[in-house]
Amino acid sequence: MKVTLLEKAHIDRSGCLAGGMDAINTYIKPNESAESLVRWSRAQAGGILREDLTLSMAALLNQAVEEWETWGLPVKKDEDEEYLARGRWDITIRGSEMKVILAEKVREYGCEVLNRVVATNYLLGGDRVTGAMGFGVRDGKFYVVRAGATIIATGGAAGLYKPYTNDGVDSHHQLWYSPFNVGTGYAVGIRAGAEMTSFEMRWCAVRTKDFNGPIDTISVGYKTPMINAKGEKILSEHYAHLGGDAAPRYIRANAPMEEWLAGRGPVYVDTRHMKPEQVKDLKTDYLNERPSFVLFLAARGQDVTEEPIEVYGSDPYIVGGHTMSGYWVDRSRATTLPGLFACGDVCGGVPNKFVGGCAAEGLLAARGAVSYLSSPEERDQVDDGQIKAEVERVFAALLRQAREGDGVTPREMEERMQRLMDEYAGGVHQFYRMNRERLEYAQKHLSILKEQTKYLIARDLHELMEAHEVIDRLDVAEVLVHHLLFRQETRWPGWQNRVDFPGVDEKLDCFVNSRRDTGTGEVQVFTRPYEQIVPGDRTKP
Amino acid sequence: MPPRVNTEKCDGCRAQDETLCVLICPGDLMALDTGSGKAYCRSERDCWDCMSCVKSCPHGAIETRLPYQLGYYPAKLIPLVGSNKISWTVVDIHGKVERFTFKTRNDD
Amino acid sequence: MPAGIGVYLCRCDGRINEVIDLEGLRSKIGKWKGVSEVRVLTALCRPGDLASVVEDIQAGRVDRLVIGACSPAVHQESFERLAAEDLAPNLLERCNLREQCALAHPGDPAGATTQALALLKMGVARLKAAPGPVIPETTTGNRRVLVVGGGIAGLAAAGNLARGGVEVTVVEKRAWLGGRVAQLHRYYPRGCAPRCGLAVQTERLLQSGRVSVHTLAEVAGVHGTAGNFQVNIRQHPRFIGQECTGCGRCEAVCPVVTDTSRGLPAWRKAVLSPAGSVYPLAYAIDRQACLGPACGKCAAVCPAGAVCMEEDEQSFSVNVSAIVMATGSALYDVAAVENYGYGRLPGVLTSMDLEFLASPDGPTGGRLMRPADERPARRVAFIQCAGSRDCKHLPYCSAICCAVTLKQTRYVRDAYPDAEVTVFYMDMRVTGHLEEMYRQAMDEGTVFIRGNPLAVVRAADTGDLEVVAADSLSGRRVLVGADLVVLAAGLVPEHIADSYHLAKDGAGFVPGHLPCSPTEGRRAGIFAAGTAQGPMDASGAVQSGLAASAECLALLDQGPALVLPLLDKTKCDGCKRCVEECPYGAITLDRDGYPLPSATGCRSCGICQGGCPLRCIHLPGFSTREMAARLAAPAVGGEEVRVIAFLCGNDAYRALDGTVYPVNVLPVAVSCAGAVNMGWINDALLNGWDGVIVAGCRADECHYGHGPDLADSRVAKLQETLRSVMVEAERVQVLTCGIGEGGSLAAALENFVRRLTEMGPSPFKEC
Amino acid sequence: METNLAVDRLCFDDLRLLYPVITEIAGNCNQCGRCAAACLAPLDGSGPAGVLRLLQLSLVREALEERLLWACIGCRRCSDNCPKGLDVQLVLLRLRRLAPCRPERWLPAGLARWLNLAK
Repeated sequence: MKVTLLEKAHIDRSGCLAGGMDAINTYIKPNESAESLVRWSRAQAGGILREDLTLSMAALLNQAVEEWETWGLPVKKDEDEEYLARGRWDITIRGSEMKVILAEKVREYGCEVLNRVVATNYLLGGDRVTGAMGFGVRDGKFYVVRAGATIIATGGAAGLYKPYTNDGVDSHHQLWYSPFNVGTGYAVGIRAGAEMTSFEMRWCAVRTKDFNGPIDTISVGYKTPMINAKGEKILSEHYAHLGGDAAPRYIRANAPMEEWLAGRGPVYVDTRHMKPEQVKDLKTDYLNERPSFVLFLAARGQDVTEEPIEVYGSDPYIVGGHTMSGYWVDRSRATTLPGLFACGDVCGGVPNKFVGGCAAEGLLAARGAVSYLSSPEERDQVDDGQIKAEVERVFAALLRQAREGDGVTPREMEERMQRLMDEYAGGVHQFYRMNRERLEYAQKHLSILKEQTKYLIARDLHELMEAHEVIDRLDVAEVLVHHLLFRQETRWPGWQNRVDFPGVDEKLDCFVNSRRDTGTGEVQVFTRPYEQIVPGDRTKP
Repeated sequence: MPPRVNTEKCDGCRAQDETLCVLICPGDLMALDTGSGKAYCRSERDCWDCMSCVKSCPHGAIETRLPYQLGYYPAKLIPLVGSNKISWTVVDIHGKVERFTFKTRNDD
Repeated sequence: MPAGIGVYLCRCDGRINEVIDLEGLRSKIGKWKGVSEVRVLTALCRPGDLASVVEDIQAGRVDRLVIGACSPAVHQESFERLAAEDLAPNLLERCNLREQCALAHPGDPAGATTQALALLKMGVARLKAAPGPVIPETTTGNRRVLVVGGGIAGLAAAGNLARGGVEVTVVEKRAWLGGRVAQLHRYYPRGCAPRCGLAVQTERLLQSGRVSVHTLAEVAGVHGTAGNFQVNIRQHPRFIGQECTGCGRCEAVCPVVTDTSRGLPAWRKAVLSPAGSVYPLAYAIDRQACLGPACGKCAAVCPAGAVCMEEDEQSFSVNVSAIVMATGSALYDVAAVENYGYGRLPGVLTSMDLEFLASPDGPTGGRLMRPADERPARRVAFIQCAGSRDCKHLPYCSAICCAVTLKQTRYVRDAYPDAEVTVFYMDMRVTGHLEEMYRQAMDEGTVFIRGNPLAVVRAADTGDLEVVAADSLSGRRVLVGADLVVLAAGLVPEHIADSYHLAKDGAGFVPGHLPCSPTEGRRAGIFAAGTAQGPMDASGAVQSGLAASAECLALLDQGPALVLPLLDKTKCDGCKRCVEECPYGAITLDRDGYPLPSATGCRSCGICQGGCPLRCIHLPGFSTREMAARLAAPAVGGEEVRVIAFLCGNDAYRALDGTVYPVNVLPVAVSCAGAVNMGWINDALLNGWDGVIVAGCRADECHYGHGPDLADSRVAKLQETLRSVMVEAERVQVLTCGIGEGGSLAAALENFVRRLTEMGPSPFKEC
Repeated sequence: METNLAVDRLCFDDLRLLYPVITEIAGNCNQCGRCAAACLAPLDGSGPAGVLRLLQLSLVREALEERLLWACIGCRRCSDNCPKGLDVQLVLLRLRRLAPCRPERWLPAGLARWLNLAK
């Protein structure tokens, strides 16, 4: 079987693992089970997730990691050679070379890798996905890849909202999530009319202030409580009723905001009790995941045993590996478009899958795709019309630069979109808060921006890529705002906070899905019921 | 500002069409100046500080600097990359030196 | 019990075990994982002991071999051959327990034993990490060779190759074979006419039936590597076909007379005669001079109807395994030495002009006369070093001019026994048996004046030529009148296109790597011969032609090639750096963009391995895993200073044999200093080694051109990085060492260790 | 006179101190003799090459007594024709400076003392 991999960057270091990874946060230890994982994850997600998908993923979680270890990925062990536990579901790895190790296998298994090729749309035969189209950032060629089955795994969407560090020339991309993951996977699905789920369940997280680095490393790994300016342990003192330190992630995400609003900011994770060797381990963990955080501490001249690490909310992301925004799929990870399978951050319904879960889903999607190939299907011809149209769409910005020499640069449009979303669709500067009127304002201006994309100009292939990044983000943002408008309640305070509907509405105890009409281009939003498989109180772990 | 290329040490990977940093950067931000035959960052504002270029450079010619508005001068974080180990040396703004060496790969 | 690593320790009749506790080592090594056999034998190189090793291999007890005995510089015929026949070269590890342990530390048995243990550990670890057997590739090239240039050197090479059963293509840019020599009246030492010598060479060529000769042809382009060169050849028209019988009527009727030399009256016709040369015996037409079809006299008289003015240039290409560059040389244009008036004063000739003048085929039918008034030329003055050894012209000595002049004085004497012959010289440089010619000339009364003349002038009254000089021996000024003044002009190489990527000297010759490989132009498969290498006489040219042909034969018949670099495709990103770095241009890219070393082109220098930023191309035994294992093997923690020394196997490693050097140093032999990958050094440092030495040949002695320079520049950058991470840069050093300088190398290591002891343990140790 | 004696005492190495340029040129001459042929000074003898030869042999005094020093008309033909591109004439001019009997007049005081030329 021939497998072709389209990669926007280079598979050795692309995406959010570019810097590495320090932990697998979904490893099922002997005393745990798929069911207990569902219960925990369900509670973390406020009681809503696809239990069927979570269970099928759980079955493969450990297999992936254990295989990676045989490929050379170092996993921390305890004295009796067991994986060293870090949190309930977490084990520590030395993953600074993680993607490099995986990439070597990809090449070893003879997969055809097309690095530096940006996928821009699916190739469609009727309603079936029969491959993908894109352009080369290096060679400027237009690529048409025909495939019997297609798997989408491009990761989530960063850069929809303005990060709070975006006030200096060099810190525009101080994000937690990779700024190069722009939600292309969602966008191509939206444009092809795939059904999407739970975009309103945004991922906002407590991150180290300014650097926007991950803190589970600290809080999970080293039991460091979140405290406010008054020195109070926020979660245990203000959120005991919601589980205290074990409170769901959206509560934890919301907490710092509440503290600031209540005048008790800034907020810290208290590292002052840590022992020197713990600090060394902590920094080693960071060096495996986001090395530059260690540089950040050095640049602040900060000794964390004397000065706690300040934390704050990140800008919101759409990332199905943490929350559950993404394609609506079945157990085989088949999307609503025949021939298309989704896994990882683009695949919806399974929150808290993280790296391990994404890998497990990769296996599932691959199996789904293979079985789809074997099932007899008529292979209809691709009409060259769509290819011609796509070529025009893809290179439009270059042509405009050449012909008109004037227009809107991708950067200008990106900044407009990011400020719009930040201020009117509940960005970090608005403490994640939003209401109907502001969302409608955002909607109005997003449609103007989408109209304006025809004025985009690109002076080179890199800018052409940037142009498509903003185009894709606009498509994601549009659907996102529809979802946010639709859920007239506040189910996940940190993630989706409707000040005009502060409470939970039991009628909305379901999935909010959407589909963009490929004809009219208008987004229909609807609901799908919840199916509980694992018994028990869905809000309790 | 993030990736700083030391043009003394950079040899543009012998000015081949694609240097290793150009090849690896997840944001397609590194480029080769065909005039000088040296690598440079085309848009420092867009760097994620993932340090892939720093690790990939065979001559250690690239250094990551945080934007000044986030962190002060002259902190340094410099790797020495081995085949299955890596060592990071970090120097903070007070000149305090810390070194971290760990495995990046099991030698099977 | 499954096959494993066999470790064989040699007592060397006591020389080793009187210092090193081999039994102690044996018991330790016996416990190591992966080791299936440990034996201590009395003299491994003796048939008996050697047989027991083979026995273990054949019995399947041993599939990898560690020989702890003498230096790998000796007894290759025993161990390397054994490995090649019964295992594979990459599965043998020789630990140098004799020269570099026992003999090096006679006073320190404990130290020597520890060092021996460490060396064996590294060897075993390397073999554990080694892949399966790597069988050297055999040559795949065809048995065809291209000889560029049909001069006497090219003919010698071509003839020898043809007799060696090789298909030879000879490309000659002039209309006939024979080159410069064919234009000579006579050549020394015998003083015979070159035609017979050329005839002999050409005979050998044509009789073999394996040679295709293309005159009036030149090379348009060369692609590929040794073993598989694609050569495009441009064939210029001759305008006279094979039918030509050489009757010469065409030349007789040709109305055009062209001058071929500024020193002689014009005498050549537009129809060029094959006179002097031996093949092909056919005329050719010089279209620049020819009046074209409009005239057509030649066509009219040709009985064979061979004249055809409508031929066009053609081109074709040949596929060959090797190329002999015998492109020859030209005379320096002495008109540039204005004082001597060449081209300005009639009667001032070059030595080449004199050959024409003396030759029966020349302008005067061989009569030596003054071009101006055709009076006999009885007074002839020779000026040596006309433009040679002169910073404004040719800085070098052309080596042959002295002998040529001595030869030419005979021409004058033969014509006029009473001739007055004067030779102005700086130094007479006639070596070996040629001295005889010098003595003879003096006997015959030739006057030798030591003094480089200032100028040649025309006497105001008589209008005769006069040479203005001073005899530096007597201090007398001299003014010598002459009918002919012959300028001994030096040789300059014919231009060799840079597209050949040959290593040329300042003058543009391809001197080769002297003395080891004189015909090598640093591009595998292309060998220089004759005056393309540098000034030399006919005898020398024939010798170098034969040498070049021998190199070709060796290349075609080499059977198993030297070990080729291996490629890890899962790591390689096709950055092409190895292609850039390879000194022999032996690496090309395959269809998928991966480097592809040519079996015949590669010299196994490992410079690609040294340069690879991803450490994915390497010689067998030097993969990243093997080297990492080697470096991780010995315990290097603690206070004890430990140094790893990568030593060039050509010089430094052999030089260290038998010298007394610190036990803290563990030598590893590498193919060349340029083959040391900086990644290894990083690995060494990260594994806690306190210091790293890279030792190579002295620059310009490197067998692979510029290995030490590469090591220098690479290490300089690494040192810079070390400084930036607050580690003493001196912990990594490059040393140079000739084969005879083991003592100073040992001393340098001594200092290095002392310096490191002062520095204290490596900062990477504590982590 | 002691100053003459002093000049007698000068050897090639002293010259190297006084006029490195002289010893440089003398050291590089390979005695081809073209300068002699070029020389317009109304003298026989081996011309500038002869003077250089004396210097090569460290016969400084003899060199200083060469008539050519004063016969040289400064035509520079020796320098212009030297195949090794040496400025031969410069040697003659410099030697002229050394020749007079009272070198302490033009020698740097310290150097004169070092060569114990001065009283």
